[in-house]
Amino acid sequence: MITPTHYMLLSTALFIIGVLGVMLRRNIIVIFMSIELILNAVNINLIAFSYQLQNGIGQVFAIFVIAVAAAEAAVGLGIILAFYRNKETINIDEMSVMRW
Amino acid sequence: MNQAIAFYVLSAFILGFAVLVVSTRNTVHAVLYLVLNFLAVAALYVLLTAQFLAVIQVLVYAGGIVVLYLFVVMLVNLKRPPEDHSAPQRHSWIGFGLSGLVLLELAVIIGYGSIAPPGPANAQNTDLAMYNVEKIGMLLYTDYLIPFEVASMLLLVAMVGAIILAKREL
Amino acid sequence: MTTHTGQMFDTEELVINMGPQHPSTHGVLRVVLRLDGERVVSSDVVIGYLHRGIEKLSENRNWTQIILLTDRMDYVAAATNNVGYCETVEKLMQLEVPRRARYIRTAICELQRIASHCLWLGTHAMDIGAMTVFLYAFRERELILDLFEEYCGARLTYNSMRIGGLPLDIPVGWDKKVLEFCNIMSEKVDEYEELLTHNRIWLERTRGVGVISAEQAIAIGLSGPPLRGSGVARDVRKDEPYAAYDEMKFEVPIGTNGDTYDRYLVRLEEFRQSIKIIRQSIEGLPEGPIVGKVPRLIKPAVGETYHAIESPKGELGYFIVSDGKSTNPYRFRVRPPSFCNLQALPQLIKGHMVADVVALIGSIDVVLGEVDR
Amino acid sequence: MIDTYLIPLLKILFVLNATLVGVTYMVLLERKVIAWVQVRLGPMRVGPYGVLQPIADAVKLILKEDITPTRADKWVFTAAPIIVMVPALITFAVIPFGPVVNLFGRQVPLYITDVNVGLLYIVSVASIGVYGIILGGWASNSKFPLLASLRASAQLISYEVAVTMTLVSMIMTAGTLSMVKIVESQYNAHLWFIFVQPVAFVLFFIGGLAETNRAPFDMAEAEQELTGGFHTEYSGMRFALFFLAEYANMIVVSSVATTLFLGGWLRPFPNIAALSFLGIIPSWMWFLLKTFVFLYIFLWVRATLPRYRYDQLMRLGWKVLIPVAIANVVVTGIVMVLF
Repeated sequence: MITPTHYMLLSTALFIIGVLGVMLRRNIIVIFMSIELILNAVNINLIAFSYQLQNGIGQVFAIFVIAVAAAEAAVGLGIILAFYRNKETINIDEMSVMRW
Repeated sequence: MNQAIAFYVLSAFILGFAVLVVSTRNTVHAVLYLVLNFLAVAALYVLLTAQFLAVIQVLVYAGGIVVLYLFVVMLVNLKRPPEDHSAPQRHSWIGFGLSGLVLLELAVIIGYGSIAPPGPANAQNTDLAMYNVEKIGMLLYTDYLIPFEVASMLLLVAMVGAIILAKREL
Repeated sequence: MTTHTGQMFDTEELVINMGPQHPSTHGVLRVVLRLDGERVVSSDVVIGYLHRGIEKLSENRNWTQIILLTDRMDYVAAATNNVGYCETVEKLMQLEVPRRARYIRTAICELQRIASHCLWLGTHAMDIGAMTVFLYAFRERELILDLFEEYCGARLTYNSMRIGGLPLDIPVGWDKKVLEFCNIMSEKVDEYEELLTHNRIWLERTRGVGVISAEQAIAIGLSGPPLRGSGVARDVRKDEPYAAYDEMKFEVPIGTNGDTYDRYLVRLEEFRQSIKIIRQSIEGLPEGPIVGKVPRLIKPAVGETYHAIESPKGELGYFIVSDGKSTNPYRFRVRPPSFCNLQALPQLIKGHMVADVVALIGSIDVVLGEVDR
Repeated sequence: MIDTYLIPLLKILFVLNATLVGVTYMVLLERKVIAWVQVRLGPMRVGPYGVLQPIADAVKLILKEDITPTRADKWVFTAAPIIVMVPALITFAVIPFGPVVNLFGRQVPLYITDVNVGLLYIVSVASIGVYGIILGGWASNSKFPLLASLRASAQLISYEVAVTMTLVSMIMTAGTLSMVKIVESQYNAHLWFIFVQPVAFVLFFIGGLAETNRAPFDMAEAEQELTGGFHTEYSGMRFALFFLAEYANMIVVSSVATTLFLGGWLRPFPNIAALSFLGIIPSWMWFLLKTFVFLYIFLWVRATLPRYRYDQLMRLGWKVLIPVAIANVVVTGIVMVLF
């Protein structure tokens, strides 16, 4: 039988991979993608418990998480594009200058 | 019985693609694995009878956000070869250390929380499963109307921000 | 690849070749486009791929053999070239062409104009995406080619004129066939009008695209429909009538704001005017000989002359110099309308999108045989 | 056992094969219809009246050499046409071809499944198709197909927004997302939704045209592409996949339009008893007839209309279609509240 603990383990593993991605990779786009992975891990948990307790609140909250993720991705990529235009690089180490 | 098989297969896909997203050198391949990961997660939602969420996941995440990523990846590495792991001085052991810490903390929570309340008898044909869309719609427009409007405001702000950032000259 | 320095998003200038082999350059024309994103920053036109040296060839051929060469210049409207050349020689030798020959020449010139405009309409619409008009226009062109085949045996390069008149009289029943063609053609022009003139997408693709003002047009030396599209009332058939145009009643369509849509309307109206002229010339065909008094050996006296006629593309002029001693021309120079209209292309294209470049090439209607000679 | 596994499997096999055959014959039909419009005959050589032409095309494409450009990303290069083709085919799982009918004594519904998020499923699967085009352009490893693919996908995304907004107003009138229930709601409302929502119908059709890269919006072979759009580097079977995917998408858009606006398998005036003689034509035949009407209009439009320029096309999408679609949603809301 699939209990919520299974789902929690799955989402934890996904969460860990996301955090690793953010920590280890140099390319800022891959870091953004790892953040999406983390948000997805959160969603899996929400829906697992919504299924567990048979009420829709978990799923409603998951929709809001997706909305926020979309907004964050749009603006984040806008910033990356603007940064890339001026500095010709998307390597996170070179993004240390406060004023360009 | 087949629900368990489905769960294990899907979670294997999800974790496998997630690892690939984080580890591949070529950014476009990473984006591709991300799409496959999202589709596997959507399949998992169907397993959890959250049909509306599965479809929204495919529509918004896989069909919208990741296309955005693909566009930026295309525009960005039009000229540069896929980046290589230069600058070894990047001490990766901090990364592993921190993630280990987070892992430990979550393991503790799961340990305590393992006595989860038992699930409903057959969750397949409860009304949340059958009329999933109507239920969520009702919830969204009654109890959660204010967060719904705030979310729409947030999206509007994000749109305006993205346009201003990306536009060459106003 | 020069880079726009100072630009926030450093778009390199894209240099691309709308090369000799491109579906919509109407023959071997090469346009080198410098693009900034979608807009054309600057362009230069490369011609000469179809240069056969007709002018040099004609210097060691006698006057009658040159008629063949004039066919090959504007191969879409070959008969008009023949008429133009023969009239220039007749003017140099002050030969008198009988009235019947002049009437037939007018009818043939107008038939040739309709055929050339059919080809223009077909290819122009095809470039902008309307595939069907191409087939309709070529169906009408077929009818004209059959008429020509009946008259002078060829479909494209006719060799249909002789210095001083016509080689052969019109076959029996030919005039009835021409009149019957005129009836069909007037309905068909309405059909084209229905398909394109009020079509919203066609309007959006052609209105306001490639605008030339009247002064610019005159400065560049445009002639024919592109010039009239900008509002300049200049038509060689009216200003310096040749053949039998002085006895024909017809109006010259004039555009207003000189964009692709006006050039389209001008040419469409010319369809109708040509049909009117053909009807007048065939119905009023006088009796009489078809060749004037022409010396056996054509050896014009020392002298030179320039004579222009209105070809479907514009003002086609011939300048010939004869040294009086030999039977070959000393110098044979042609003023092709396509070559002069093509000069407007770089100025026209600047600032337009790549898709408009194709529409503009179609709208000034160039034939590379005439441009490169 | 049979009902849960065998019958759905048979249905899926039947629908998939029917679609693939239908797509190949769509190619022939297009060439024939455009030929008739242009006063010519179209393919007549292979088989009587050119009927076997699709087979000839298929064999030709299979035998053609399949070139992969140098240094292109081989794996993505082969995956791209598949990514375009698969979404077009899996949308048929939700489209109802007919009501429940008894076949050899067993109640068999004439659709593969009835998901309660049917319409949203179709829209989301359609949005996956964009990947194939972008990756196709990118994998060709040259500048022009890449730019062409970015442009084509920008067009798809902006028209997808417009189509989704029109579908929102359709969902409000139908009250449900499941395709079968939409048809039933048209039966209970005694009239087709094309009369209830004419504006949505027009918008959906224009959006559908643009989504499948057809007729006035066909960017792929537009002359300004100079190199023939994103599938320049493709040849042989892979190009055939791209090509057939376009027609499969066309059939999908037509069948969705039939289900939404012309009452899927209902005969023209379903509730008027006097016209019951129309009932002799079986219900799924009505569905095919109506889809064929839409497909014919697709081809007819392609033969007659010239092509939009890229910026006009985007302006139309953003400044005309989307605002009108949103206005349509608002008006539907108001009307539903009042009556």
